[in-house]
Amino acid sequence: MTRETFAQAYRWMLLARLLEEKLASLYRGGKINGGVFLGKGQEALSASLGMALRKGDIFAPLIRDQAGRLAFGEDILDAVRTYLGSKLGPMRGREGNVHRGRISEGRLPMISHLGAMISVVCGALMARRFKGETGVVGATCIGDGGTSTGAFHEALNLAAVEKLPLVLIVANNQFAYSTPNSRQFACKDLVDRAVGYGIDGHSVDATDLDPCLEVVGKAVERARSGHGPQLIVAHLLRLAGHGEHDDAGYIDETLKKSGLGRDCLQRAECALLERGWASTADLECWREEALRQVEEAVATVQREPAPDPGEENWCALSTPHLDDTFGH
Amino acid sequence: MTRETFAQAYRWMLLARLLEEKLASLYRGGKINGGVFLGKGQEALSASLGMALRKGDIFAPLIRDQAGRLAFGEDILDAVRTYLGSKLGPMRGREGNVHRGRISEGRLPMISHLGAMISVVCGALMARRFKGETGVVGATCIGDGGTSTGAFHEALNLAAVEKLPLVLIVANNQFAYSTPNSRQFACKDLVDRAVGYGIDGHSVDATDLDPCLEVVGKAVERARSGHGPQLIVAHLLRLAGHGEHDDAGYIDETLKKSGLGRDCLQRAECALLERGWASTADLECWREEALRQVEEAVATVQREPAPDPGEENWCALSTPHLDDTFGH
Amino acid sequence: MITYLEAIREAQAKALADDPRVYIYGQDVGEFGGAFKATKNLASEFPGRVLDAPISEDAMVGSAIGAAIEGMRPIIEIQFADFSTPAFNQIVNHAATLFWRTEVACPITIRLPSGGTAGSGPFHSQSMEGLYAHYPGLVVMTPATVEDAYSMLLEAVAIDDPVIFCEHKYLYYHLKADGLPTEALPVGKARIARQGRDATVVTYSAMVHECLAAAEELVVEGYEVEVVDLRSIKPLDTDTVLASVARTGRLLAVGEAWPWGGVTAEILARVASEGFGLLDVPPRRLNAKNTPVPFHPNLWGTHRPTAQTVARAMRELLRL
Amino acid sequence: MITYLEAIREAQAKALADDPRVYIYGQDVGEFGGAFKATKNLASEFPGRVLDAPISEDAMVGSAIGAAIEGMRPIIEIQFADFSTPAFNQIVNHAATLFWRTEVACPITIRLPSGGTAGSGPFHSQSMEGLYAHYPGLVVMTPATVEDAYSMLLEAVAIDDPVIFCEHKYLYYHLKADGLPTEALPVGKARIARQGRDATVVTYSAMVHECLAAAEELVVEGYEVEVVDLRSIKPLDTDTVLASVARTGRLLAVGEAWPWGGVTAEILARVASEGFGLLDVPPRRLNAKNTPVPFHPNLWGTHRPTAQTVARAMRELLRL
Ligand SMILES: Cc1ncc(C[n+]2csc(CCOP(=O)(O)OP(=O)(O)O)c2C)c(N)n1
Ligand SMILES: Cc1ncc(C[n+]2csc(CCOP(=O)(O)OP(=O)(O)O)c2C)c(N)n1
Ligand SMILES: [Mg+2]
Ligand SMILES: [Mg+2]
Repeated sequence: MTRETFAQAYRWMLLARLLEEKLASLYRGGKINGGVFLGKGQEALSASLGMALRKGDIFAPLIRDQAGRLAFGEDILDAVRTYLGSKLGPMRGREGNVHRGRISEGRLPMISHLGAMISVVCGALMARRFKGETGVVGATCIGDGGTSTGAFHEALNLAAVEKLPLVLIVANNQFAYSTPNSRQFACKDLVDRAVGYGIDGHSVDATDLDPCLEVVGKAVERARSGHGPQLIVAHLLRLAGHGEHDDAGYIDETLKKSGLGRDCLQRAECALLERGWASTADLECWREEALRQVEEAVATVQREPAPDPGEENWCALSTPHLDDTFGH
Repeated sequence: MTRETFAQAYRWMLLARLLEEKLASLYRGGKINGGVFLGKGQEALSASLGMALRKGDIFAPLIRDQAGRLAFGEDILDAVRTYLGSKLGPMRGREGNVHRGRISEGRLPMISHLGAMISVVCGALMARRFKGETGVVGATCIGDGGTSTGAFHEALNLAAVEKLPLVLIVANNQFAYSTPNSRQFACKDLVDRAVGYGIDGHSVDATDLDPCLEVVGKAVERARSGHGPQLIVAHLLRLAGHGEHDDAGYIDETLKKSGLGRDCLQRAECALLERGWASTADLECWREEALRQVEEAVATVQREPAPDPGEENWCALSTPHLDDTFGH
Repeated sequence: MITYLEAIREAQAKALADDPRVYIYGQDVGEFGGAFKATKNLASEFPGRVLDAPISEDAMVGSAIGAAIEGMRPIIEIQFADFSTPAFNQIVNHAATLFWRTEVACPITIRLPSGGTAGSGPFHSQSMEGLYAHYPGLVVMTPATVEDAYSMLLEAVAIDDPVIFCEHKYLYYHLKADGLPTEALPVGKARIARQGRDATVVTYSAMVHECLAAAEELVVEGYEVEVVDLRSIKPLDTDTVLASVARTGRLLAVGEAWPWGGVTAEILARVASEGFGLLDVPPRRLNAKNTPVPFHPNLWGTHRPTAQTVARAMRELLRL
Repeated sequence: MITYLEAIREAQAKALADDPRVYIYGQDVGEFGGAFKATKNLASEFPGRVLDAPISEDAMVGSAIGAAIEGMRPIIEIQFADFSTPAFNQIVNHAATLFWRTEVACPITIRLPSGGTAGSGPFHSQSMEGLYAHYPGLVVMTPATVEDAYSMLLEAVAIDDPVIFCEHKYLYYHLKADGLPTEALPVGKARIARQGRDATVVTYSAMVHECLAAAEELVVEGYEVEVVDLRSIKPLDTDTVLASVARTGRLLAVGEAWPWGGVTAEILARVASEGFGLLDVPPRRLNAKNTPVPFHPNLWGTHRPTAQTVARAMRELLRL
């Protein structure tokens, strides 16, 4: 682990955390339509993935991947604009919150249906293979709950059959909304699924940035070098509600106080100081820099126009002359 | 293994084989509408399951389960009537071939969509639990191809979470229609999936009746005694086409000549003779008895009326007054 | 005062209390009480009968079919109607065909929190009733009032056939009534939500309220518009629709779903073929726009029909 | 002579030959050539571009979307239209919304072997075109002739949007033509399959042939019935339908799908609202019966509209 990598990861984590705290406060202030979904506690995992990917790779983030999105190149403005519904955002007000991406930059925008992005990443990787491209990786994330979908199974099996360079991270944050692991699956550890697909499986303590960087980095490398799909199961706790409307009262205090409940950001901060990789002044400065970015982005977006229904092109086809416009 | 059990299983296998041979010949003679799907080579496995189940259990057979159906109490007439489209059959001409059952007797009629029956059996078992019934088992079968469906995954996981007394047999007959295992999954053995669901897994050589009776019997017993879902993966070869329209030209000769290609019925016959559990005269007599049953059933059904569209009740609801009959 | 959402909760509480065969299965419906709190406290009031499901809509509905076969009366909560797509196969090919194939009924109720609300976007806003109504073997309910939410859900559980219960999320908190009804129209009967002589508007679910508001708007212009609330779209009460059109001579069908096909097409087709002579002017319809449901409230408010656009359509119809 | 099925094979061969971005993915489509042989020899003619898929319709369509995003033009063969239900979510929520959400087109073609044949039963006979047409963002083709099977499939692959290609299994072997067409009507244009002055029958896919046969039957009775073949049901060529009704004053819409909603409802709704004055008598429709599709040929032949029942409906319409 180099200082550079660790510090860089920390800074993405920090930026994600501060951005999300700001979004949460805007939500509480009634400035955001729809839900707000935080990746609090999942930043180390997500940032590690974003950093392990390269330009030209494919990434389909899920709801708790703000850190990974940033590390893989998402402009903070994309996030703020999508949440605030700016017409200038990548989704132009048509979609909100976490349902954003820029396909041209390799970030696929999720649909809400859990599990659905995995096979799409598989297909993108098949396309790269058809085109003769090698050394590319496609990554996507899902929660413990999402592993129960048929879509998860079909896609992972397809990836295994095609031996695609897919990295699938399962963030087992102990809950799917309010539903605990005990009502979601019955195996000891979700990583036990890997053998059933004939693919590599990796476990990681995602409250700790070191193993995240290492395990995720290694898995991405293995996928890139032709070892087929990589399943990473990360253990952690969601340190927020399912969304900001949810107080997560169903999460037990003992669980919060357990090893799973440790905050990866705080731990990384301590590590930076302990290892002498950063001083408190550095930390303070990074925080201010991140805060400034967040505040600037929000200030910018708040002055931007909302989408105008009168200007909206009410057409779902890219071939307008094939649109069935009867009665419009 | 007792003589009685083995011989009884053999006789169900034999009856199934002869019945299906007759159906195939009727098909070739143009007497059957739609497809004919044989369980040739899978009789040992299927009969073992049918015999391990008790009255009061639930069984959702799939396409290659003629032997198990008979062993679990299906009247041979049900099969012939459904194939020939008799109005007097359990499906009254509305459904054909393998899409039959009698729910009141615990045999659920399959829909065609692979994987769909598993969760239905789960629900039936949940109902038994709600009603306080214990000691019941629910069983269903699927092929190697069917394991790739999302439905398979969702249902098996649900069964595991609810710790239901489900027995799921995967008959890996090496092909899904023309598609070989290599294009269907990438794990070494489908039984490797069990650990990922946190359930018991069993392997069995299904060309051999002895281990079938033993492994299936044990799994059913374990399910019955509260050990949760049991996954049995059986290894064998389909000794027929996908359906009788298919010459299975894609099955390699070497595979046919391998251990997987052995005919379980012949092997059981040899074992009966070797062990002195039956004489050639016994075998001849059983065969004639089975043939007689088949011929009688076919002769009976051939005299039965086809469904009359004029008498048909064109209503899909059990509550006729709620039927939307506009324009009828 | 009781809300539409509370009425749904009360109906489930009553169904659980009255009939031991009833149980509820869905994501987060247990202790948590459901994403919308439609099962609040039911898990503790009815221990063991309100169960959290894994995120497996296909298996949830499949299991309900199996339980129904064994005599239970499951209520399945799909967290949003949009998430019924993974369960589509079990609903349309299994539940809907079971009785026809086997003579064994399939008394399951599938609750679909349906329709748009501001900021929900394309995957938490859909109106799928027309898709389910296309299939033989399903009953499709679309209650527009607190009273109907309550009494129709009770009926849904009582009916021996699979019922797709489309409850509208927009009405959950907005809509209030003084209390729960003790009697109700039978399923299959539409309701005249507002009497009028000049035109008939046929609609259902949340759009009933947009249409009523539009009708009020037109009063000052001298028009009395009759509003028919279908209540269930399958069976669809063609007689009540035709009788209303017979009185008014004019028809507008309004729905929140997409314009191709669906409820409004079915209404116009029925009236055109069976009530052609009753129509003084061409019938019309008003649907959502032909795109996914947009996230931003500005766009959403234009995508769906509203009192304003309904009133405009009514005016056009009345001036023909 | 070339059959409808061979035309589909030829179109795929041409698409593969002309465009390196095209590939085919589906169960048994490789060496085996597909359950219906629609991809016969293509795997060996185009090595590595015709791939067997696992029994995973959801993932098959999902993967096609991903490949399309990356510039490929996948053709997905679903073994029977009925088995598109597990892929329903990826089709209607992902493929259909992609362009609208992202401005990136989704050029995938999903081939659905559709419709009934004798002895196929409820799960190998369905006509799902109306369901897909309900969703914004999809093009739905329903070719009725050998020529259209060929040219429309080529167009489907060329179009930048997702196309649901409903090819009718009943026509696979029955229908033959002298050769492949070199030109064709553009997608979105209906075809007058038979000219007539007395009534208009609007239909599509296999029902075109039942309607043509019925029209012939009526000639001896002195009637000339015009038959409009929609070719694609979305977009639906309302202009051609209205122009025909303008000439005949009478409308019958015929479809093989179920009676609630679907294509025939949409046709009647459009003509009633936009062509009301053109109609001399109430428009009518004829659909399959409101039950699952039965297995037995006797029942199946009564469940679907046939030349005979179409002729009866025409007579009723003509005598009004
Ligand atoms: C198919 C489907 N069903 C239901 C939902 C509703 N839903 C959204 S998030 C969520 C919980 C997800 O839990 P998990 O996968 O563990 O991810 P986490 O929120 O914990 O990160 C549910 C049920 C959905 N999005 N998709
Ligand atoms: C969801 C779904 N997709 C496709 C089919 C079409 N189909 C019927 S049988 C079959 C092959 C099944 O193979 P397998 O599961 O191995 O069973 P086997 O026939 O070998 O016993 C296919 C693809 C189907 N029935 N259901
Ligand atoms: Mg989780
Ligand atoms: Mg097989």
